[in-house]
Amino acid sequence: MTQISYRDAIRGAIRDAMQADPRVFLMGEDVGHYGGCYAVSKGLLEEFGPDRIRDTPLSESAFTGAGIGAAMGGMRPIVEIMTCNFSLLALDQIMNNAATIRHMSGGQFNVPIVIRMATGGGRQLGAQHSHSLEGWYAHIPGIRVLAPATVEDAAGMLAPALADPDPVLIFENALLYNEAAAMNGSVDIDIDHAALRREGSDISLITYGGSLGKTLAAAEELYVSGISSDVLDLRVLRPLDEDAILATVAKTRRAVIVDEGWRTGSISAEIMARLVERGFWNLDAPIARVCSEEVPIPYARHLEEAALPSISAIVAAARSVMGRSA
Amino acid sequence: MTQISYRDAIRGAIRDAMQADPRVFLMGEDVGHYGGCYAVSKGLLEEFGPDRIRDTPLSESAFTGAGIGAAMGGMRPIVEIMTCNFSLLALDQIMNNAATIRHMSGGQFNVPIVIRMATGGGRQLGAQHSHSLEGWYAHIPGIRVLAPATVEDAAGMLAPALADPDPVLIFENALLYNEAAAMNGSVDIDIDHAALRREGSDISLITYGGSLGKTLAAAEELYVSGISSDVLDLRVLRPLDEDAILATVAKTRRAVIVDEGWRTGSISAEIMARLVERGFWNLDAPIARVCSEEVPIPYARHLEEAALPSISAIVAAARSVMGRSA
Amino acid sequence: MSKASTKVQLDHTHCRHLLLQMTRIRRFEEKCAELYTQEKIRGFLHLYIGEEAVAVGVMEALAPQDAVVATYREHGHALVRGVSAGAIMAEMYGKQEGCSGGRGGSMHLFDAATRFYGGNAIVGGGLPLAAGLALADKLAGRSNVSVCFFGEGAVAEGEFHETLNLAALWQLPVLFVCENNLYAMGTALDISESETDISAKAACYRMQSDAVDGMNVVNVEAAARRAVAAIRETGRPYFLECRTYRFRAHSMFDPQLYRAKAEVEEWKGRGPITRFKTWALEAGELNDPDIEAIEQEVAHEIAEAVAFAEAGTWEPVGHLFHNVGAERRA
Amino acid sequence: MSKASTKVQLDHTHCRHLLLQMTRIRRFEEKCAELYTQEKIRGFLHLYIGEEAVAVGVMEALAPQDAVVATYREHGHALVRGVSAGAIMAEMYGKQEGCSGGRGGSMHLFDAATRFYGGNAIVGGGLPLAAGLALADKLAGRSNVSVCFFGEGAVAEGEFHETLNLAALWQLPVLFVCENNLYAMGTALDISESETDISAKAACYRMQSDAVDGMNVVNVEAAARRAVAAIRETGRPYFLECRTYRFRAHSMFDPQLYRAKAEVEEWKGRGPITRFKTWALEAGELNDPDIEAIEQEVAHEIAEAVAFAEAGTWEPVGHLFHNVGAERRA
Ligand SMILES: Cc1ncc(C[n+]2csc(CCOP(=O)(O)OP(=O)(O)O)c2C)c(N)n1
Ligand SMILES: Cc1ncc(C[n+]2csc(CCOP(=O)(O)OP(=O)(O)O)c2C)c(N)n1
Ligand SMILES: [Mg+2]
Ligand SMILES: [Mg+2]
Repeated sequence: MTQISYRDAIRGAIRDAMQADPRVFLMGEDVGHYGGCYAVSKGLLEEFGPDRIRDTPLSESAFTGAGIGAAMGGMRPIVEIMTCNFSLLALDQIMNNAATIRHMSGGQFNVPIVIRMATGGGRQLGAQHSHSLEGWYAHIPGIRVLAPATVEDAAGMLAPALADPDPVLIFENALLYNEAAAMNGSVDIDIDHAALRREGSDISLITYGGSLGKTLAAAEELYVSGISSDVLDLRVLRPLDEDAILATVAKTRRAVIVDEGWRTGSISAEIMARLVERGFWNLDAPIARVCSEEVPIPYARHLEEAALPSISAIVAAARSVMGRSA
Repeated sequence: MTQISYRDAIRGAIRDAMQADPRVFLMGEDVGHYGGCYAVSKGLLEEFGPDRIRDTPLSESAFTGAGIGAAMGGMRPIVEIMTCNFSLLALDQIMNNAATIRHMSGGQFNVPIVIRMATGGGRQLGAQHSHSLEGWYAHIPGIRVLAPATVEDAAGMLAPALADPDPVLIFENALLYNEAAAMNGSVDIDIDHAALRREGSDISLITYGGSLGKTLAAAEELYVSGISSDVLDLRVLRPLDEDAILATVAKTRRAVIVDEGWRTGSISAEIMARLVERGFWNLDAPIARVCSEEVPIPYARHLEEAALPSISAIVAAARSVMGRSA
Repeated sequence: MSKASTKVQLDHTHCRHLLLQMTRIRRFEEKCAELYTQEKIRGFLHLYIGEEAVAVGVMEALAPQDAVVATYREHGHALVRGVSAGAIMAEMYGKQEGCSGGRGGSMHLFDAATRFYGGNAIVGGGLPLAAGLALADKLAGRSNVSVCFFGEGAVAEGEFHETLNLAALWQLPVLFVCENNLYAMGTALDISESETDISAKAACYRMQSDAVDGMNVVNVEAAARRAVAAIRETGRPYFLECRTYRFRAHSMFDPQLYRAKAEVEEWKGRGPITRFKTWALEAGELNDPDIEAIEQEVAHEIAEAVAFAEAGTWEPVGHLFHNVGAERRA
Repeated sequence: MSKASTKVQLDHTHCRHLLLQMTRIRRFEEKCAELYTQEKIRGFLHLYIGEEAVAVGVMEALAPQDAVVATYREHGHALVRGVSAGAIMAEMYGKQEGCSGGRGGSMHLFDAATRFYGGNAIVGGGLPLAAGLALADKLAGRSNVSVCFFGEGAVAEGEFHETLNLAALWQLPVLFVCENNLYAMGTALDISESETDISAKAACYRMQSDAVDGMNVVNVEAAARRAVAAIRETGRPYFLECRTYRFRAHSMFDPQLYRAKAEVEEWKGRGPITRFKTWALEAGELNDPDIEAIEQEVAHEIAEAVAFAEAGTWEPVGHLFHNVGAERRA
């Protein structure tokens, strides 16, 4: 058991995949000479050369589309879009090509591409660099959306994503890159199921990605005040592990969803909808959610903090759902 | 009272706006010489000339961005993106510029742009030409999203949208262009409130845009079988008229949401979430929703029909919420 | 590939073949238009009539293992690439025997057997795919060429620029074929481009280019052969502008307010089929009975295609969720 | 505007002014770097050190009513455009007295009074805005120019292509200033462009262009004056490539693995401030006391700016929903 960072876990996973399969290559802005804007791919250019660690021009649409084409041509590309903020420039390729080609071709062609991108706020980067779009992407049929929240998932999700014959988007919350954890040499990770990160009986806290840490901290705080929480890490935002969501709430009968996306139309709304559709009679109280406030994320630290989900907001929401005073 | 089409209503609104305000101009692909791909702007080039009815190259991002710039520069541009399917190419400009500039500039600059686009399926145009993205766009803070479902709204929403100092997106369901209705000469339309299109007492059917017709038809069918429905037309998808949503359900205590977006992460999920958050104790049954199935929209007619919300699916959902057999 | 193969051999066999191919497209699409009015075919239908020489000429230069990416105006490309007329027609009927299983329709013809990667209905959206297919070939050490067809309207799109740069920068074996038919829907070239010499744009990316009379199938074939030979030799991309014209409306909904009838008539006079036929007859490479035989052969093929489509079956509605993902169903 | 004004008048006053402006940027940013390590400034901080001659030279050519669009590396542009150092510094502190009320930060400086339209952090995202501002001026019959600054990295983006075409096609009065500092983060120009002669790209759109030594403030000013005069005369866009170099890391997080120290040192030798100062001293337009006075003036300005920022106040958290929309609050 050694202590490794989320960043190193991803790098290791990329290296393993590239060593195991000559069809795998990595491309994106500054993945090579710069070493990756979050240093994820540092050293890989030296190890694998510029054909397989491919620096791209600033052309999000073309290199994402080229990844889709290369995937159809038999390769297993890992396309890195520096951050989800820039992925809007590639969205046409993702929604209109990657997600549809299997279908439009009547199943003749498939697109085994993995698209990785950093996501999330909290670093005072302002309105154009702080989006959390993973839940929004989960709207699109034909793709799988992953949100590794732990070092283990960061290490282990890439291999099954590459093995998936269809497009997989992996959203890495940028605040997690420095997180470290003890890890076993090998990991065997599935990309179908949510994971219960903490067990409790009074309330279900449902979250994913960058909000898991805050949610676990809130759960601990709640525990001290006598409220015991299930913490469900969704892990896979599309397709949602509806059974796991229903199961935890069937047990606790109460839920708070925590999600860094803007509130309206967030994935947390979807989870509430699923709970209402199939778990309504299990609910003892309204479900609450803690999301980002509906503002472009401000630069000033105190305003940014006020805009993003916080431990105290999660605690307050949970207490309110439990009928306790704030 | 003359009978006019949805298409003509929009054309009339554009003409009125252009006559009333020299700052207003229309730009987009084929709005001029072709007369608009849905013939909305037919004749306007002849009337207003190529400076104000501006054919653009196929450059969705640049001309949308130019519209944003022109709006900041004091004009009142109406940008037509042919269909929402192509708006993905302009999404960076919409989300990262139009929606954020007021905020990022601390309120110094605002973006009084109107972006119109056609939306929806049902014409056997296949997976790349049948998106319904209006609900998805409603996720973005800093913009207003309108969905005129009636000829009157088509005629009347443009003026207040142009008067709005902030970006307004108008989604016109392409199947509505040929719809006609009797209309008064003048219309005074607000872009803040939902509208109750039918009154009933047993259940609330909540919908918007292209699904209003189907929902009203379903309401009629339900009525015959003894179920009386409120039909709420949202009209404005962002910001949602939450009071109207809560009010109808407070009355009927049951709801079905009808929405042409894909189910997961649809605006219908958001409405369910709002109802749960603030109207939970008013609910006598789980809320149901009728959305598009989670597939890229197929070409074949019978499959496309199966993928989109239908009158019978609405009726069935409502009956099920009412506890009646199908 | 030997130098010789970049020359067009205009013997009887080849002339017959070229005329046959162009005629197949023409008659097939005339039939499509008819079937559209009968509502057998639905959705958008973009006819290639007038532009046949481009697809026919270019496809002649390709080997079976090469890849093709086309637009929503791609019936002709699919046909001459080798997708059967029946499978294409059935696709437009929405039948499960269609080349895309009825899921795609006119704008999304696909065929794995001939490496026909669609049928893309987003203007410019196919270009990056072609670059990616070429990248895959390059990385895998295969010497295939990927051909990408697109209209001159696509040249204004950002993806055109990004892809041309990428292909030139990475030395990808892509043949970019711009079908310059002077209009993007109703937008004339000079309303959409500040530089209307399309082939000149390739130089901006240091890409080799050529412009050719797209109404002359022999010229197109020759230019395409030179291009493909250059790509196979250098591994670098190549840009080919084919100057052509669409005789019909953009789609079945277009009242064509943006161009004069006389202009259309003038171009029809230069029609690729008439012109080639006239030449081949005069040159003695073909004679009237040949022409007659071609028409009969084509009529037969099309009749069979329609019959095949008519006899095709509807995919069960219960299959709706098929082909969204490999295993999962949403 | 008269021909005369396109010439640079290199008298004492002007030399002092140019040196002052460049020094203001340099010292201001050195201070920023320091404050960043003290965590007074947060987020991303992109320094312009080494590139000062570009912003200074170009701004000289502008009139107050012209519009400016810049990137995330825009402290210098804002400063020389006339946004006060205090307002910029306060912005980077996140204070409500900042030029964007603390909402924007380093990458999003805005100022209505000087028509400074940001501070855009999406590479290429500002170009369409500049075209739109110019379109507004044109439609309203105003003879303003809109200047858009961007790095050479932006040239690969589709928006660059779309906007250049649009500006040339519609004859929009935009001055496109490409700050070619040879790197986009860690990506060297020849890894991102198949054609590395950036100014040559303008010709692809039939746009007039020029390339200039961006380390020489006089050359930049002269070129910018010519460009702006041409734009005002013709109403058409103009492309100006300024060849420059950034002496510091891309942002505060960049270990600069992608370039050799020697290369950086070599460019520093050609630094715009040293070079201009040396020349002006030799030419006798400035003397040592002038230089000293400039440094003092600048030091004073910056000290005041820091004091202003320090004294600035935090916007109440209750205002979070301000400036999302005019009236509505979400
Ligand atoms: C991105 C995008 N914008 C708009 C459209 C609508 N549209 C379909 S075809 C077309 C014209 C394209 O013209 P061109 O590229 O010249 O091809 P042609 O139809 O002439 O073959 C337009 C505007 C589209 N399909 N995709
Ligand atoms: C669309 C987009 N992609 C990626 C980034 C991340 N990024 C920020 S600056 C930069 C390099 C830009 O280089 P250049 O345009 O040359 O400007 P410079 O920083 O050299 O001034 C990159 C890749 C971004 N901000 N926007
Ligand atoms: Mg065309
Ligand atoms: Mg640069």
